[in-house]
Formats: sequence, structure tokens, C-alpha cells
Amino acid sequence: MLTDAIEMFHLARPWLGGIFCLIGAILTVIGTVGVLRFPDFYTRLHAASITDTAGATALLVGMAFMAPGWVVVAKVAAIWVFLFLTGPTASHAIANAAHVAGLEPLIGRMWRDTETESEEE
Amino acid sequence: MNLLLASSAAALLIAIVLMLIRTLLGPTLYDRVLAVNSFGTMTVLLLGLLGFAMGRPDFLDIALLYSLINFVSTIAILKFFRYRSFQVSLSRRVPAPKEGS
Amino acid sequence: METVAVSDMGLALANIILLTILFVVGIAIARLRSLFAIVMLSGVYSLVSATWFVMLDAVDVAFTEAAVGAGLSTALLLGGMLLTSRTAKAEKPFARLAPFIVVLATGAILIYASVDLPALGDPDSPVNTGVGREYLERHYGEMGFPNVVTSILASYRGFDTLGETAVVFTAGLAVALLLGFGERSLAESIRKGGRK
Amino acid sequence: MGYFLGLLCALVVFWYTMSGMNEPLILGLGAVSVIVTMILSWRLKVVDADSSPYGRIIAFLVYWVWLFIEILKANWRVIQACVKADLDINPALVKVKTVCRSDLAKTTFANSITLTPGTVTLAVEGDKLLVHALYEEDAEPGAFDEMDALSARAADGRHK
Repeated sequence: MLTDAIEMFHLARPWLGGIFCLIGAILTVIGTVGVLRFPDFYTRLHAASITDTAGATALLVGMAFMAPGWVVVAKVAAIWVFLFLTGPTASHAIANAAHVAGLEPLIGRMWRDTETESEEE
Repeated sequence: MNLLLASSAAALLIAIVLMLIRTLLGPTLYDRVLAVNSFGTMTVLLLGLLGFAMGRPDFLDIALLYSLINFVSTIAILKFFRYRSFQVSLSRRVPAPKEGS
Repeated sequence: METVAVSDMGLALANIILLTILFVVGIAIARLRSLFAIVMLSGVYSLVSATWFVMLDAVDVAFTEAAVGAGLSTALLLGGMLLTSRTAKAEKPFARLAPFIVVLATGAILIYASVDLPALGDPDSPVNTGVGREYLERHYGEMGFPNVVTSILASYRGFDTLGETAVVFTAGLAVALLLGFGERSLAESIRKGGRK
Repeated sequence: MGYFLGLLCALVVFWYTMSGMNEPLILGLGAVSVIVTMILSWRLKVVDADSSPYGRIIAFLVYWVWLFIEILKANWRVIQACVKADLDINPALVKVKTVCRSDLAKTTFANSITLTPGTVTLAVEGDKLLVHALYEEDAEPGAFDEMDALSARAADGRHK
């Protein structure tokens, strides 16, 4: 029974890995679209952090599913830990540098279409 | 399965191209730093993915090295911004009194 | 057979995309005036070219590119920027004609030479039949390193590598000393009143 | 000294996972590089209680799981903001007061805020953090209290 489950898991592994990788790649594209669309630097920072957190996690989980051995899983885990330790430090450093240099953020609700506004309120 | 991997690599390439547009447009210098930093993360992920797509997970070592180098260069750039020099220490911590260790 | 063709197509497509990115970045570096943007773009350039090296299976070159191109050279270029102005001077249109001709001529020669190159990964090319095959067959038994490039660079050509490293280290040290990494320019920028 | 033992274990494990080989030559090279790294970190004086809080690993792991779920939730909002046809965001700049005392706890809290998509710490002054948020609703007073208390507990081992 248990061996059957393990067998099933090993059969499903490449597919699971591929699906997770695809999800991660799509999240990365969404984050990048956000970086292109958002109006000022600070809001773009938020969009970029999707790539750093959810996109990277999904892609690395997918890679871990496809890994041939434990060494590769350990390497994937190491990359994940490094990204999660260095990512916020780098974003904070960028944001802090911009703040210290006196870059003013845009505040308040952004412009939007009038018909959607009426339906929202 | 290979199709899934190929399409995710293609999606990452698209993301890289889009991020390149932001690097080229970037109204302020900080936008460019942000874009390059994000670019580095995406390159790390793409390198790992390529390793699996080509059946050589050993390539993960390069991805690992990149994730560290990328951080170092981002910090170097920001230190340059903030202090206009590389010789200032980032933390202005007073030397702590020695205890333990 | 068919799957091989499909994966070859995919690789070729990815290669084309990466080379296009490199081309666009190169043009942008040539066109931009802000030196800082140029430094950032050169970082992007080395990231993309390292990815391309990985696709060509030149993992060791990609490793070096990652360490030197993306990390060190960005810092060195920024150090150089500390000593100079923030934007490049605009050139006269005709001053660019001579470099353009030189670049065109070099490109033409390279394209002409590339016609004679063997196909990528061709087992009958001179590189893969002569001494290269010897190294590949014998290195593991003689050296015990899993990576053939490591055993060639660190053992078969150990002295060569030692000399090379010494030269590169001296050059790096000289650059660091010349640029000074900041003392002077820091004083100057404080005197001028800080940022921008 | 205990911190150096921890560093030694971490380095040995790291080397062995990265190489995964058992030959004496390569193990010897690994030992040499581990020793050189230890000497360098001793000379740089980077090993102290702040940089290696081994006593709190379990607390941090628990906190990490909670934070990870928060990150996934916050991701969903920002993803929606990215793909919505109209640009429906409401950025705001707020000051957040923290109960964290030690530098480690403050760093944990500020980095957790930054790691959560939709909020970024811009600056830390004393016990106040300047936070930029993508939605003002996410950063109203009290929104960060739970994260604050949990990170203080994880890093300092103290209930609020």
C-alpha cells in the first residue's frame, strides 16, 4: 500500500515539477507586468517582490520535485534560503537609498475609469 | 513534461525581455537598480530551469553563485549611491564590548 | 528523432532571443548618455551572456562571467564613475564615422571566418579529435577531479594558470590603487554638497 | 566558542551538501577551505551572539512558517493589483511603532514587512518604522501588530 503510494508519487513527480515551474514562471511574468505598469518607483518595488517570493518559491519547489537526488534538493533549498535572506535586504536597501535621496512616493488612490468607480463604491 | 519545462523557460525569457524594457525606460536611477536586481533573480531561476531542461542539474551551482553575487553587487551599487564611496562601512555600529565567544 | 528536432528548435529559439537581448543592450549602451545607466546595462549584459554560455554548455566560462562580469566589474566601473562626471559628452556626428567603419570591417571579417567553423558539438572537429579527447579520457584517472576544466586549468596547465592569476591580480590591484575607491572623490562630493 | 562550533558545523554541512563526494583529496580541500573561512571570520569579528542566534532556531522556524503563509496571502492581493485592467491601487506612507527591543528583533520585523509583498520598510528610527504600502487598507494602525508581537517573541523569547 505504502510502496504503491511511493510509486505513484515517483510517477507523478516530473509532472508536478513541471506544473509548479509553469506556475512560478507565470507569476514571474505577472510581477514583471506590474513593474512595467505601476506609476512610481515604490509601487514597482511591491510588484517586483512577487518575483522574489511567490515566483521563486514555486519555481524552486518545481525544481525540487524534478531533482534526481537529495544533493540537488539540498542545492535548491540553499538557493531558496539565499534568495529569501538577501531579497528583503536588497529591496530595503534600494527603498532606503531612494528615501534618503528624497524621492517622493505617490500617495493616494490612483486614477481609474469612471464606470468601474461607480460599480466599486 | 519537457513541454511544461520549455514553456516555463519561455515565460521566464518573456519576463526578462519585459524587465529589460523597464531597465531601458527607468525614469529614475532607482528604477534601474530595481530592474537589474529583479533581472538577477530571474536569471538565477532561469539558469536553474535550464539545468533541469537540459538534464544537467549540476548547473544549479552557477545559479547558487549568482544569487550570492547578485546580492553583493546590488549592495555595492547602493552603497555607492548613499555614500559616494566604497570605504564607508555600511553599519555605523560602535564596536561592541567583548563578551563570550 | 522528432523530439531531438523539437528540442533543437527550442534551444535555437532561446539562443536567438538571448542574442537579440544582447544586441539591444549593446545598442542601448552605445546610445545612452547617462553613465550610471550604462553601468547598470553592462551588468545586465553580463548576466544575459552568462545565461547564453550556460546554454552553449560552457559552464566554466559562465561561472567566471558570473563572478567577474556581474559582481566585480560593476563595482570597478562604479569606482571609475566616482572620479568622473555623470554623463558622457555628446559627440560630433562625423567623429563616429571612423569607429563605425572599423566595427563594420571587423564584423565582416568575423562573419567571413565563421563560415569555416565546424558545427557546434561536431564530434569530428579538430578540437574534439586531437588533444581534447585525450584530456577527456585520461583526466579523471590521473587527477581525480570530476570537472575536466578544473583538472586542465589547475593541473595540466598549473604554472600557466598561476602566472595568469598573478597578472590578473596585479592588474586588479593597480586599478584599485589608481581609482582609490573614493577618499578623494568623497571629500570632493562632500565639498560640493552631496548628491547629484 | 559555542558560536564557532556552530559555524564549523554549518560550514562542514554546507561543503558536504554542495560537493557530495567522499574522496580523501576533495574532503581534504574542503577541510582547508572550512578552516580558512573560520580564520577569516574570526579576524573580521563577525561571529557573535547577534549574527548567530542558535538558541532561537526553533522559534524562528515556527515564525517562518507563519510568515510564509502571510506572504502567500499578501502575494495574492498584489497579483490581483498587477493584472487588473484598471490601476486600482492606493499607496500610502505610514509610521509603525514596534515593541521589539533588540536589533535582531527589529531586523526580523522590518525584513518581514519588506518580504511581504505590498509593504516595504523604508527606514528604521528608534522604535518607529517608516513603511510604504501598496494599499492604505493594509497599513492602517494595528495591521502589523500580530507580526510585530510574533517577531518579538521569535527573536527575544518574550511575550508582549
